[in-house]
Amino acid sequence: MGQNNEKNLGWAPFVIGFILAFCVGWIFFGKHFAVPPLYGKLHQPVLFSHEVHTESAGMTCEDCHYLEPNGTWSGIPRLDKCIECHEEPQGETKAEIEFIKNYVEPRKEIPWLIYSRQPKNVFFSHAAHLKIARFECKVCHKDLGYNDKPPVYVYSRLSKYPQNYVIVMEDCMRCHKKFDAPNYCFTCHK
Amino acid sequence: MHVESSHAEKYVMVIDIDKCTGCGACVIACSQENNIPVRTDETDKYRSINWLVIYRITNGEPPPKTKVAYIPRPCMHCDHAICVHVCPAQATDKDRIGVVSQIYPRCFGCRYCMAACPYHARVFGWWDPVFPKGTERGLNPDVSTRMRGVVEKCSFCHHRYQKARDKAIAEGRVILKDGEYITACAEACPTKAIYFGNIKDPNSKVAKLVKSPFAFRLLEKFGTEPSVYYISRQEWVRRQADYYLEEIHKKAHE
Amino acid sequence: MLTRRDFLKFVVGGAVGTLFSPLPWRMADEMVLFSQTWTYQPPKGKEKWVYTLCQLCPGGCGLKVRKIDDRVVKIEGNQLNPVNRGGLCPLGASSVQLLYGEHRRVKKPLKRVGERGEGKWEEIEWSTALNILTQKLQELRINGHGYTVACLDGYRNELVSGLIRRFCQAYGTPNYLTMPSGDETTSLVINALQGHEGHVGFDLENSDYILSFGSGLLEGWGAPVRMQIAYRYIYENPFKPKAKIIQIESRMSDTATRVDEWVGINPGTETALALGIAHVLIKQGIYNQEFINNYTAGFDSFKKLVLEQYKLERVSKITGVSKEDIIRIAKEFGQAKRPIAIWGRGKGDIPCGLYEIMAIHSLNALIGNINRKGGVICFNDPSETWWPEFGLDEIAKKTLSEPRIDTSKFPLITSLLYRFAENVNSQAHYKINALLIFEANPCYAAPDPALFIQALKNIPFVVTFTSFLDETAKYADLVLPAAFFLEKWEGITTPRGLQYPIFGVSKPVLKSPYDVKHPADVILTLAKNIKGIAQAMPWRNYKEVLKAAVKKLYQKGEGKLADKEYLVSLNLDGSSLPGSFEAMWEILNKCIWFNPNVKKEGFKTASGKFEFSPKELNLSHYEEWELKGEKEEFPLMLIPSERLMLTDGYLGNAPYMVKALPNTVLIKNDLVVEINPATAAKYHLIEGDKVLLKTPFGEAKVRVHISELVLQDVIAIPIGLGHNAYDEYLEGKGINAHQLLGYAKEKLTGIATWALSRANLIKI
Amino acid sequence: MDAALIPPGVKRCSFKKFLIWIACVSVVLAWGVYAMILCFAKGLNQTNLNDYFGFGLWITLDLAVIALGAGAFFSGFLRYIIGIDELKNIINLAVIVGWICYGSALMILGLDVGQPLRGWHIFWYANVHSMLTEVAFCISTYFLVLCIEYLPIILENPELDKNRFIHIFSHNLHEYMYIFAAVGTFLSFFHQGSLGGVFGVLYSRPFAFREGFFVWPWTFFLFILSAVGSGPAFTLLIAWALQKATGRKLVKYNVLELMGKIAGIMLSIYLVFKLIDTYYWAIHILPEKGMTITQCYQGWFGPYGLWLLVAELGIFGIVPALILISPLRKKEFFLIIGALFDCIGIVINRFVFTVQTSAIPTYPFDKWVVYSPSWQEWATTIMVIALGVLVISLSYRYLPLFPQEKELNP
Repeated sequence: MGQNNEKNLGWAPFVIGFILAFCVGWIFFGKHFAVPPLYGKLHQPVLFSHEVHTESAGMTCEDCHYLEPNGTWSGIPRLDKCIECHEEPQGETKAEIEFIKNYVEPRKEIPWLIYSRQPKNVFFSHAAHLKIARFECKVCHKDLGYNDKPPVYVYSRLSKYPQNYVIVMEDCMRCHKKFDAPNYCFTCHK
Repeated sequence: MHVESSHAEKYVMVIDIDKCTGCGACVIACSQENNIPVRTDETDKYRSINWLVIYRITNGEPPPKTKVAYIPRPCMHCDHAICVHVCPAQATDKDRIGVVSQIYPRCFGCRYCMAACPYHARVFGWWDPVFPKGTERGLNPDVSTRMRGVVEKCSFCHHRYQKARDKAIAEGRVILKDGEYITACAEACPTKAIYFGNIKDPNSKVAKLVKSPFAFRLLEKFGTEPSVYYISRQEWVRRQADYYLEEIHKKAHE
Repeated sequence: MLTRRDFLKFVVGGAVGTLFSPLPWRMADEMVLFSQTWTYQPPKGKEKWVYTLCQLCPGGCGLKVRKIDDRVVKIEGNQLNPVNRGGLCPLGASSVQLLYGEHRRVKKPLKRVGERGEGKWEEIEWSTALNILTQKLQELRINGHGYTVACLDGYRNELVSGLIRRFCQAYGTPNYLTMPSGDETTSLVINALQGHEGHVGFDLENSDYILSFGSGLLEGWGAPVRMQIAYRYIYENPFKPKAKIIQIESRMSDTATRVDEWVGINPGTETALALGIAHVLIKQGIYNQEFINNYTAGFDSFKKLVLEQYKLERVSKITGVSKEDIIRIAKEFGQAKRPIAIWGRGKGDIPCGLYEIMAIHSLNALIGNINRKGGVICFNDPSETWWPEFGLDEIAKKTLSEPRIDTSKFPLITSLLYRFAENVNSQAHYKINALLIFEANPCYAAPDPALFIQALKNIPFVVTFTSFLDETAKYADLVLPAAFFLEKWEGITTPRGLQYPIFGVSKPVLKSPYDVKHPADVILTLAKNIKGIAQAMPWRNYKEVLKAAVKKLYQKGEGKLADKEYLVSLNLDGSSLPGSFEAMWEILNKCIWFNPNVKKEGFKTASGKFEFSPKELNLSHYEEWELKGEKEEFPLMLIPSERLMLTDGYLGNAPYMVKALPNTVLIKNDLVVEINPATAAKYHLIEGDKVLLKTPFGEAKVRVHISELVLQDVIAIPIGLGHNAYDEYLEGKGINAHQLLGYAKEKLTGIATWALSRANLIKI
Repeated sequence: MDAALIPPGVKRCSFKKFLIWIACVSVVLAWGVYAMILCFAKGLNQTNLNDYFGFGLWITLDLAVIALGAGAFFSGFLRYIIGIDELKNIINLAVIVGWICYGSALMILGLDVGQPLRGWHIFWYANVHSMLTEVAFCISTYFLVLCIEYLPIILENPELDKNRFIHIFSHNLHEYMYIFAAVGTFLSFFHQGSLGGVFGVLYSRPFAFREGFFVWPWTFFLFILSAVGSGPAFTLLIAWALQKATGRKLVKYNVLELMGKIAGIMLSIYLVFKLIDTYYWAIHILPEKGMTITQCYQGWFGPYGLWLLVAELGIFGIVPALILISPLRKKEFFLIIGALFDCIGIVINRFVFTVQTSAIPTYPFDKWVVYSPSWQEWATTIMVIALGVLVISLSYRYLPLFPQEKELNP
């Protein structure tokens, strides 16, 4: 019962409890630290540098990522695209050698980790966003196309979905509202 | 910046009942296109998932005067879609191209829309979706499979619109040509009894067809304003499409 | 020490702290994602459209196949095809399920280990399977028993049929059997009356009065999709249709309810009605005098016959059709500009009697609409001339001289499946040592399947080439997985009843997920390995056979390529053949070859005229079908009812098709038969009652659906269900109508049809 | 054994006897729970609902219990707002009955949806135009109110009351109870109404459709009236049943009679409007949709025949109304019959709106479909009732529900 005369800890237990839970929540369930149990980190199978390709090699985004004539998006190029140039190693960097050894020679498709992977039941039209809205890639993909070293891939162990760089429904709808683009169920869901 | 394409689109379906032989190709094509599950026993027609149903009606005359007609019934995509009004979770809405669109993962299966829809166009997933072993390889990636416990219905093959539009955009257009976007059932129909197109485009086939004196819609008196029109030159067929109070009906005809 | 109260504070603090952390929101988010995607979602991929031709029925439809990466996800009609003009039938539309249905496909060669019919298998390699097969055939041939090997060919308008026939020849067996169908009798009759051995087409689109003796124009007769389009074309304007269609049958089928008139006729009396109509035509002199005089022989005896023996009273009594109706129809028929009388019950698979077709076709002769617009068109299918000559070795020569096992008593007809079974069982002539079955399912679809199953048990070595684990496979010693039509090369010849020849090359659209081979390729390998028949099969693989065929077609230079978008119309124009064979082969990947203005074949009988009474057959006359059982015991008549949503025989219904069946066909697992209210009253039955349906061939529990659309004392049974093989979506659903219908025989020809049978109902 | 927990000065049956009783109830409960688990695990294929009958026994139950639970808010309203003091003698019971009714309604609703995991969507993605949203919000908030109203009653348990803090707390709660009564009344008016709206707005279902006032169809108001017309009757039925079960007098007859009177008056008012409404519907709304009243009923005696209409408005409508407003109610027998019929009538009304609406063929060429619940549906329904019995038993045993009990049983 309440009327014990031992020394009362006052607010201390509350504060301790608060801070403890607060930190646990942020460390283990916040994306930024991405430590288990909920989140995991992965690295791209190949140390790919957009910077090298765009600046040194002087390629443009459209060389690899483009709109098919039927309006679908090419997405990430398949291995044969890489092989066009990387049949022979370009330079002696460790990454390059690795890449040739592991993928080009055995002709094995690269299991890229896709930062902006959406659930399979979501429809997204690159065509509309590029040709009608005239968005630049970075509007959605942020700096992904410019970095020299692929950023770490943070994903949720439960739903297996990527967490950093991913666009969620709220973002889509906000933007669609802003530009009063259609915002109906079937606009994105299928 | 305003990215909404300026042109008006409202897609409607016109079904010529006199041309429909009830062969059922549309139903199969629909099922194949829209990843419709199939159970080993589907003889309970009130619990069988179909986006497109064919009703068989007869003129009630004894042979040899008997006449049979078939009424293929997709979702009516009503302009006054009661299902949209009543859905408590905004899981369904009226699209800008006239399609009553829907988010399956949003729906929590209260079935209020089913109670509301007089066309029985909405069906419920009573069981987990199953596909005959092996045939999941034949599923269409443009349409998501629906989990148990949600309401689903015909979407006018909206994914085909998305594809057609993407193609148009790639070719630098925003307006689709007539026939560029048609539903799977219209595509399959051997007698081409199903027409589909943009009614706002005055040159489209459907725009002309709906003006036909024989064009009508199901249960118009209920005031749901369906987007699916039917054509039949047979009086008895038209009579069965809606309720008539004899005397009122007679007056209308005199 | 911590008091309870302090602990509470701690907990509360914890709870509040959690609320201020992302934890709860993240978890909610995760839950949403989880419940969004907990069903299997098909993977995305690159889309691709490829063209091919349907081989699921003799319809010859052009198909457009949608592929995602290497998966086939959709079948659609190909607009570049004058036959189906972009249309499709339920079966074609559901072929994806047939392709991928794992429980029904044969995935690897199977060797029987259990008893016949037990369905116990051992998976073996193709090489082993082929060795077994080659050795067996080799041995039998060398010992001069080649003729004891029988081949049952289930193909209809696929080119491979020719190859199989050729193989039988070279190997030296006369016993080349086909699955019974209406075509058999048709070619027999046309050959007898007109001396024409080629294809028979019906130019319905141009006819203005169609007298259909039970042909299910909308139930899949001839080329199903072509007929659907023809219907649409004829009734384009319902107020003045381009033709008047009269449907004559014992059950008012959908066709009957949608055409101008239905004439209810007693089952199996079509011949009498046809002759009755002839009676009126001749009596009233409304027939084509000029044609009769110049192009026909034996008219007078025919005239004598119908005038004397087919007085309307008699006909009316036999058929149950009123005199007035007969007279009226006859007049309408005679006075129409381009009338046509067509035969072939239901889908046309149900055999017709010889005299039935003779009688019906003689109506066409009376009106003289043979080989003219809107009439019966006879021409030679190009494929018939393609096969190069080849020499037979001594063994073949010797064994080929042996008589066929099935048609000994009936020289007219080429193949009689039920006689084969009977003779095998009775060991009447000689023992059959081996049977090769090609994509056929006689244990389900043969007249009286039980009889055939018995026969299989008496044949020591049975091999079946099939894509599906069907009833027949259960009784075979060797089951060889045949490539499904989407997985193989095939040549498609003119579909049943089409009025112009076509040829299409159907190419594989995907690499089979299973270990299958094209039976044709198997035959070619056999030919190489069996001594003495290689010379007949100079091709390396089946694709080469097709190439050779197309080359022949190209060299002939006739016809066009159907590379236009065909709409519902009569439009039959195409572009002329390209400059080179290679180019033609290329184009044939996309569309077909056809010849709208093909040379029509005149009368090649001895007299050079249309024979009303060919000597070997003499005059067509009505005789009752030989029915098993006594009228007293079986007072009712059982007839099959066909529909597009049901396939009969080798192809079991796809799951989607079973799903689409109405409750008037299937309720739970019970088959539903149709009876007339009067019959129902007589037997005290109400809608949905369970009854025991008994026929001389068997009995089964079914439910009744009471409908005025069937004649009194007639029971209509849906044909195509009641499989006990394939997968859980088909097995055990309904009753196999063949088991109950058995067969009725025609005395002279021995033709067996399952068009009717005596029956009885017992309430339970 | 549990003597300490039993309120002072009242007599209760032996603990053993009580345990046996609870055991019996629990068996039924367990059966229901089993059915419930089945439905959650295997999905709604366990029911006999189908695409024609999206709503069935469960929704009927929800509508019915919510109507019958209206006794809580209405007597609360009369007691605290209007100030009819006698009602304090039964208000506790009324609150508990209400709490049970709403609790079970929520429980069944949770069971009735195809994706219970997503139940919260109705709040998170609420569609303000949907009557169901209104219902969900009002019911759940009102249930909270009921909990608050129930709380002080629980806290009056002697053992709990010993605690100083709790004592004071519950006392204060009592002080402010009128606020909650007011809030409850407000909410209840809305969700009772919107429950009616749920069907009234269906212009695609001529049988249920009603024109109306502002956004609310007439059924909105009819449901409110019918609820207050039956709620009090139900409460008094429970009170009476409790007396019969325990063999003790708990409330003075005049209180019961007062409840009966209130119910009678409200029911009569309701019936007047209902009859007008039915008439207007038959001669105006239906013809507008091209239908006749005969198309809405399956003959006279079919499963959905006209007998339903007669029963609802006649035998179980006008009859109880007359009994309850007439002096007849002074006789206990008639009072109970009246109350009973009253409740039955309302249940029929809710049933008709839920099930018959779906049973009527919508296409002229379609046919009537009959629905009969599966055992799982019945089991869960009965479970809910068992739950109610359990709660009442416990409350009666351990809480001082009836202020008059002591003086009535010296």
